[in-house]
Amino acid sequence: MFDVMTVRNFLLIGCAVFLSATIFLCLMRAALGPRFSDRVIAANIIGTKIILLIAVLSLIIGQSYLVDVCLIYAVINFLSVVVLARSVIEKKEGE
Amino acid sequence: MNEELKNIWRAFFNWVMGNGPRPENEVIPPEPPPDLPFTQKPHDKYTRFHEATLKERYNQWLEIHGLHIFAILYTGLSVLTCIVIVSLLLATVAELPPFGHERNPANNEVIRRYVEHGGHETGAQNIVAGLILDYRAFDTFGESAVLFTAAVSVLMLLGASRRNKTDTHSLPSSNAMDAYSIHAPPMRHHTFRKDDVILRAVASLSIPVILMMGCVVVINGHLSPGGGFSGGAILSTALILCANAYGFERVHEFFNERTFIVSSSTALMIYALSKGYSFFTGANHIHSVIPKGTIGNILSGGLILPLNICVGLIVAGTLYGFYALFSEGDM
Amino acid sequence: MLEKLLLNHYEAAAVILSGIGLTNLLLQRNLIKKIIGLNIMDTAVYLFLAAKGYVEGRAAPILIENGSGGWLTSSALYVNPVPAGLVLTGIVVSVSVTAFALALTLKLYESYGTLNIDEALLKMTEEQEQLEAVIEEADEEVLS
Amino acid sequence: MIVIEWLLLIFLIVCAVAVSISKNLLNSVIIFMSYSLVMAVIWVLLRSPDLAITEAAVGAGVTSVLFFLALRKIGQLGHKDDEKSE
Amino acid sequence: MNNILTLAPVLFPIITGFALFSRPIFEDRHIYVGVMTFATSIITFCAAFMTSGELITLWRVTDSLSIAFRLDYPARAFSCLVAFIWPLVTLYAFEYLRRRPPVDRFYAFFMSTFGILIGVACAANLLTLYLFYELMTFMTLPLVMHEQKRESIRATVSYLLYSLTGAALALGGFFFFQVYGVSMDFTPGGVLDIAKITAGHNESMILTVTFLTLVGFGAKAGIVPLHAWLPTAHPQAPTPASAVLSGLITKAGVIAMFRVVYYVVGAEFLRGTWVQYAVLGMAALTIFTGSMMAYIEKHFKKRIAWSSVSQVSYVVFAMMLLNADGINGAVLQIAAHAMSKSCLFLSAGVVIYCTLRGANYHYVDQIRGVGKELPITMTCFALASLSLIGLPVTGGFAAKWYMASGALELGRVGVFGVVVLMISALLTAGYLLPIVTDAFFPGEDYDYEHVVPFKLPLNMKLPLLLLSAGAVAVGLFAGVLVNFAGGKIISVLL
Amino acid sequence: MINMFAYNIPFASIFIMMVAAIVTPLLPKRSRIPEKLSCYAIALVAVLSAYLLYALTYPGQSLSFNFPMGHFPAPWGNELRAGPLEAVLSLVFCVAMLLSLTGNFSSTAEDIAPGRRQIFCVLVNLLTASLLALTYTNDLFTAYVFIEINTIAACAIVAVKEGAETARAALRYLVMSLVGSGLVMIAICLLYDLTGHLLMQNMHGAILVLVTTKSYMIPLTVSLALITAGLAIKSALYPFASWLPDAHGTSTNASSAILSGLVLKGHIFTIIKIFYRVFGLDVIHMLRMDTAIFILGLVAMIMGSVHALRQNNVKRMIAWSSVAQVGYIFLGVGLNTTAGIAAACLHIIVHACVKPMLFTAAGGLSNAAGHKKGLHALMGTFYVNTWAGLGLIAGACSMMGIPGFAGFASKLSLTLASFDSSVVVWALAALATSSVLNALYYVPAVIVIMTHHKDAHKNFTAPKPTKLYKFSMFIFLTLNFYLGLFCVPLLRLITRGVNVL
Repeated sequence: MFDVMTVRNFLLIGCAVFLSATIFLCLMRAALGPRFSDRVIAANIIGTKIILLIAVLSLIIGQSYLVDVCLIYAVINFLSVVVLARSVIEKKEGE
Repeated sequence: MNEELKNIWRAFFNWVMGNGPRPENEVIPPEPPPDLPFTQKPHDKYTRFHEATLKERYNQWLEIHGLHIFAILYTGLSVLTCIVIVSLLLATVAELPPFGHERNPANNEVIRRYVEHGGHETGAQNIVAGLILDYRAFDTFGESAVLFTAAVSVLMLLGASRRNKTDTHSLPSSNAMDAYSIHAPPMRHHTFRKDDVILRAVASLSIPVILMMGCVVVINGHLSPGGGFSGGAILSTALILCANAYGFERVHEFFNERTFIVSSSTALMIYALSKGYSFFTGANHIHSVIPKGTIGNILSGGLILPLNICVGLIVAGTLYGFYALFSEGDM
Repeated sequence: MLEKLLLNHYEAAAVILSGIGLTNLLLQRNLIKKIIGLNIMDTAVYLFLAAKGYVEGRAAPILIENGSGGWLTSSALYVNPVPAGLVLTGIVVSVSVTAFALALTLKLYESYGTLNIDEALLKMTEEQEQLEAVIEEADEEVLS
Repeated sequence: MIVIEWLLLIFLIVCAVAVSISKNLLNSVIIFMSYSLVMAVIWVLLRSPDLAITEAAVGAGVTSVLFFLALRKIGQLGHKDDEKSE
Repeated sequence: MNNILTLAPVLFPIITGFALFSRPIFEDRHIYVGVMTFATSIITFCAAFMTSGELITLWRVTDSLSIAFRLDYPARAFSCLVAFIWPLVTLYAFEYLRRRPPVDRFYAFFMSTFGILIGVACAANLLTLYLFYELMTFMTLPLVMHEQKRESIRATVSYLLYSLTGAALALGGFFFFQVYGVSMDFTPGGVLDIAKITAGHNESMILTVTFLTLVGFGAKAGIVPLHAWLPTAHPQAPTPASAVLSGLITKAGVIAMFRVVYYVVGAEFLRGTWVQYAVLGMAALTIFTGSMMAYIEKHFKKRIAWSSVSQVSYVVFAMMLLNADGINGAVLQIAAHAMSKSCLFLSAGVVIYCTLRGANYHYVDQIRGVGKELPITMTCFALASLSLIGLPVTGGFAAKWYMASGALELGRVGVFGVVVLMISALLTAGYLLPIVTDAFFPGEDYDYEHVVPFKLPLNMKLPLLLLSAGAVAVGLFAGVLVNFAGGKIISVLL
Repeated sequence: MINMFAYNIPFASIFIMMVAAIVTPLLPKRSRIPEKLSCYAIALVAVLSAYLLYALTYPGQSLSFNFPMGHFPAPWGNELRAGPLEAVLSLVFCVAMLLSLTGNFSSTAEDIAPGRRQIFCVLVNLLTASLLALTYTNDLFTAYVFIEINTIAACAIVAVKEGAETARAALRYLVMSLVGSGLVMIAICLLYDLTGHLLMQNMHGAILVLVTTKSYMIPLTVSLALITAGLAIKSALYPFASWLPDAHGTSTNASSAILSGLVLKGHIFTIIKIFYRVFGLDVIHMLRMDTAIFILGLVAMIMGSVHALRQNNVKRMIAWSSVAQVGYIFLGVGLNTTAGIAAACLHIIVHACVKPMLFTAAGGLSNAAGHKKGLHALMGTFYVNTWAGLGLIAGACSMMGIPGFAGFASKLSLTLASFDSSVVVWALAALATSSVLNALYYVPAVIVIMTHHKDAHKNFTAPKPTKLYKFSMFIFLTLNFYLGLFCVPLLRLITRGVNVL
């Protein structure tokens, strides 16, 4: 009844559901967040959650190439946050 | 009412009389200056907005009377349009074949052929790569052309702006419009700080990795997910990161506008020629000399690998070009 | 109808999204938001298309080795690859269009100092009026 | 699995609506960025890894960067409301 | 040779007219224009008397549509009339336009209008007719707006609007006739495919279309619903242009209606239908309105223009009687009215031209005593007026005589028509004769001392004399014309 | 079978233009070489298309053929399809494009900064390539991709002239076009889902099956409506035409000529192909789309002219007149018969020849008036630039439908086509009204330019029109008369083309 695979699948799907549910909280912070840094960090966390979610999904679906997608994601998410942060910092310095 | 009736009668009479004799007591308006036919003299402010639609006049009216009513109405209209479109489309969707069902009309003999024979017909393990670069290569060629068009257009719009400021070439018809650049707040031209230690450290570590990853995605395009486009985008990411960490000058040492144009055009040219060869031989039933290779090897898939590399080059250049043009107005 | 919509939940969501995107594209007054609306609409359409290619229980269209050096090529194993191909093309198109539209927006802002196309029109019309008045005066001077 | 699908789809719709009604442009762009991020998961769920990679590189990366740069050029970054509490 | 001679009167003046735009070749405008106009007239007369009336196809647009000409008898008669009046008016224009540039443009369009008018007359099918009809509108626009004043441009635009509306109606008819006709070439008795029409029960539709076409072509002739441009546009044109506009170009509309009634639809098809009575009624209404408005009008040229509205409708009225006497009357009226109306306008032009007192005579009450200064002019004016009124022996009388007798054949409707004719004749007398009497007998308080008879140049005098003589001569030789009409035109048509 | 050379022409013509576009950025800047390259490439394609037309109509040859793009035949790979109609259209497009370029050579040089001229040439080449691809393609998704190329290139070609006005116009144009292509994309997705094909013929077969079994009727209707609406926005059918006068009125003359004369036509021809080849006329009639198109065409014919009447700027006036002319074409399409579509195609050709001429003429005239575009400023310019004046007059006559000019031929065929249907009265009434309205704004313009005014241009020494300008105008005028006088063989050819479409 409780063989390992079932439990594993159950756990993985639970994780995935939990991750996707908490994305909403981050979205709320991104939308409402009074400070600029709140929004950026919220966006960044959403990215991180997505990376996790894809990793979990790659286990569920059982296809290894999804890990590539995770890697690429990590890079790109980093980049966009860097660009955004730098732009804002420069603006502050300009003033 | 009475006045209106009178007007109608007068109009009728004028018609019958062919704009005949004027009533004695009518005040003849002063003759406008002669020899200026077809000049419509401005009567009031609004007749001058020739092409202004009702909506725009309405906007002006609102600008005079405050925008609050307008904002409410506008939101209402948006929501209404949205609801109408969505409900129409939802009604359509409800009629469509069910999701994920294998008997749907889309899963027909075309798909079967792609999957069952795609491997040995194109030599690509990734069927999507085989599909877009061999079966339906013309679409993909068009897609690269779209990217090329956009790159050229953005280069034209943003790239020329700085140089033209110094250019003495003045346009005869646009001088009146130049006045606006005075009203507009000045565009911001930033210079990047170059002493960001953290970013530099991270960049020096990650840029080689990113470059390598981009190359892998490009080169393995026919074996695993990815391909020229996504790989190219990753390569451009490396360039963008480099520009961010070390400044544009560093990137310009090896990648400037001329390099961009030459590399993109050459890559696109190679793409076009190789695809042209393939189209030509295919349509005329000539045997193509390009070997397909064994599925699963790096050197397989016939033209797909070189095409992916070309696309990767184009995309990397173009996307970095977009970045440079948007942030600096120059490459 | 509702259960059919629930069955086609991807398509339904895609349609709602594209409706929102289209509305944004048409009725937003801010150009940046218009362009975001365009992107939403495009991705929604791609979502629709990709959902149409999905088949329950099948794998992504990358050939799988059968263990003896060959490849599994049964069409019952893989999802429909055509929508993926089309969407790939579409994504490139939408990036290009976005970049172009943003460039034009910057141009507009440079000239008018606004992101609202109607305000730009208003400004232009006022300027045009002044211009025409000047031209007319000049003409009349020449004529008289 | 279907729960995840539903959650993600609802997230997309919420994002789209939030983008439309948000007053701050930077906010819209950030929300749009998370929209693209989530879209990539949906591509994975629909068994299109090619699309997921492309969307990751393009939607989350290049498009957002372009939007940020455009906002920076027109001086819309760092809205006054944001700076109040800092 | 036959071909060339048929085409020459149409093409020669158009080509020579537009050659005027090429500046350096021709030094003296007047000699060139004069020679070319007279040459055209001679060519026209030659063509009218020497060709055999074959169908000459200039261009085949589609299998069934072509640009073709044929000098049949109505065409010959009208071409001769045009060729007689046009050189005279041109002669007059040399003097009149001396102080009103730009003459080049005027002559260029004036000459091409000559050719196009003949083209309208000898068009052999509806397409050619429509083409030349439209071209005539555009060629006469520069004539109307010659002065380039605000008023004249407004008049031009109104002229354009009415003419084009008319032409559009006619074009609709053209398409219908093409579908429901056996061929497009004008054939006496009509070209309609009666079998096809009766099979589809389309009679009433064809009647409606015919009516609309007639109304459309009637715009040029100033028939009632589309008449309002005429009293505005004609007075605005310089006098030579208004002379031909009123005298001849309004007749082009009549010719077009004539072709539609007798050569496309066929008199048989129309006789006794509501279309006939409706057009008759419109014509009668126009006759009455025109006379009445002329009676009220105080502006000199406008009064004559209103008179044209009325007089041209006589022709339409006569033509729509659909019997032999009617056609005789129409032929006579066309000739008589062309001569006398040109003469009236030219005289009016002379009066305006001679600014001896330092003021233009624009209104009829300013004209008092002009007869003392311009005796010859006012004599010609009187003669032409008498012809218009319909005094026996003059052309107008003969025309009205035939018209009345034709109308009486129709029974009760005809009697009503005759009554309208009588009233209109009285009104005509009422608005023309006072001018003459005022001019010659200005009354007791007139300052006879300072009258200096104006020496009229020969090239203004000659046209006046010839035209007024012609107006009388039409009456004197009415028999010849009637014989011609009876022998050559009516026998074919009815 | 058709000979090898002609068989490869459809592909070759697209390929030549693409290669020309790709090579152009590599050429030296600030020289005339890119422009010459574009002109020669377009001329070459025009010659090839003419040969293709000759080969296709040569007796004993098959009238149309399919050209697989690659090693895989019809339902698996992309495909081009060429018949007489496609050949004629590509010939006309190339000729009109070439003449628009050569005719406006000098004004282009004045309007466009030297650094941008090269890019202008790239865009023109891409535009030509996309038009040719839209003409020849037999695949709906390929059509979509090339529609996008067309959109970007067309907007960029508006913005190529520096200035605030053009940026605004281009942006407006872009937004409307994007709405259009979004709708087209949704419709293509729906159709793909219903049929499982993207190739037009296969789609047609699948749709016929759906219609006979009465399944999926709502999605079918919606997709047809969406695709029509999307392409109608792009081809400026009246209620969606508000972008057109801005875009066509502000850009440089060559761009206006190309946009008005050709780009709209590419989209309209795509609609025609979708109606005829994908759905089939019976299905269109069953889904009531023909009536909708017909009514919109009627409205466009009237309203376009009404708007044009109110314009004071000559280029805007001509631009609004394009809206009316597009209405004529849609009227023909809405008749939903072979004759109607043939008439619409004839009008496409006529308009593609006349409208560039009008824009070129207007450009020449406003040049002669010292770059002023107001109608009253053009007074007497006929005498400064006679060729431009002649062009405007001939164009005006053509638009009014004077027999002997190009416009009459298409009006005649439209009317004759409408006699087969029950809507003849409406069609006739609209044609008549629209002709009168056309005349009401074209004739005053003609009068103004022919009005002599001695002093108006004393201070301005207008440049003489160049030889190239005169030559292009001469060809334009010849084409105009040719279409007016020899329309019958052309119409016959088009009808044959429509029959095998």
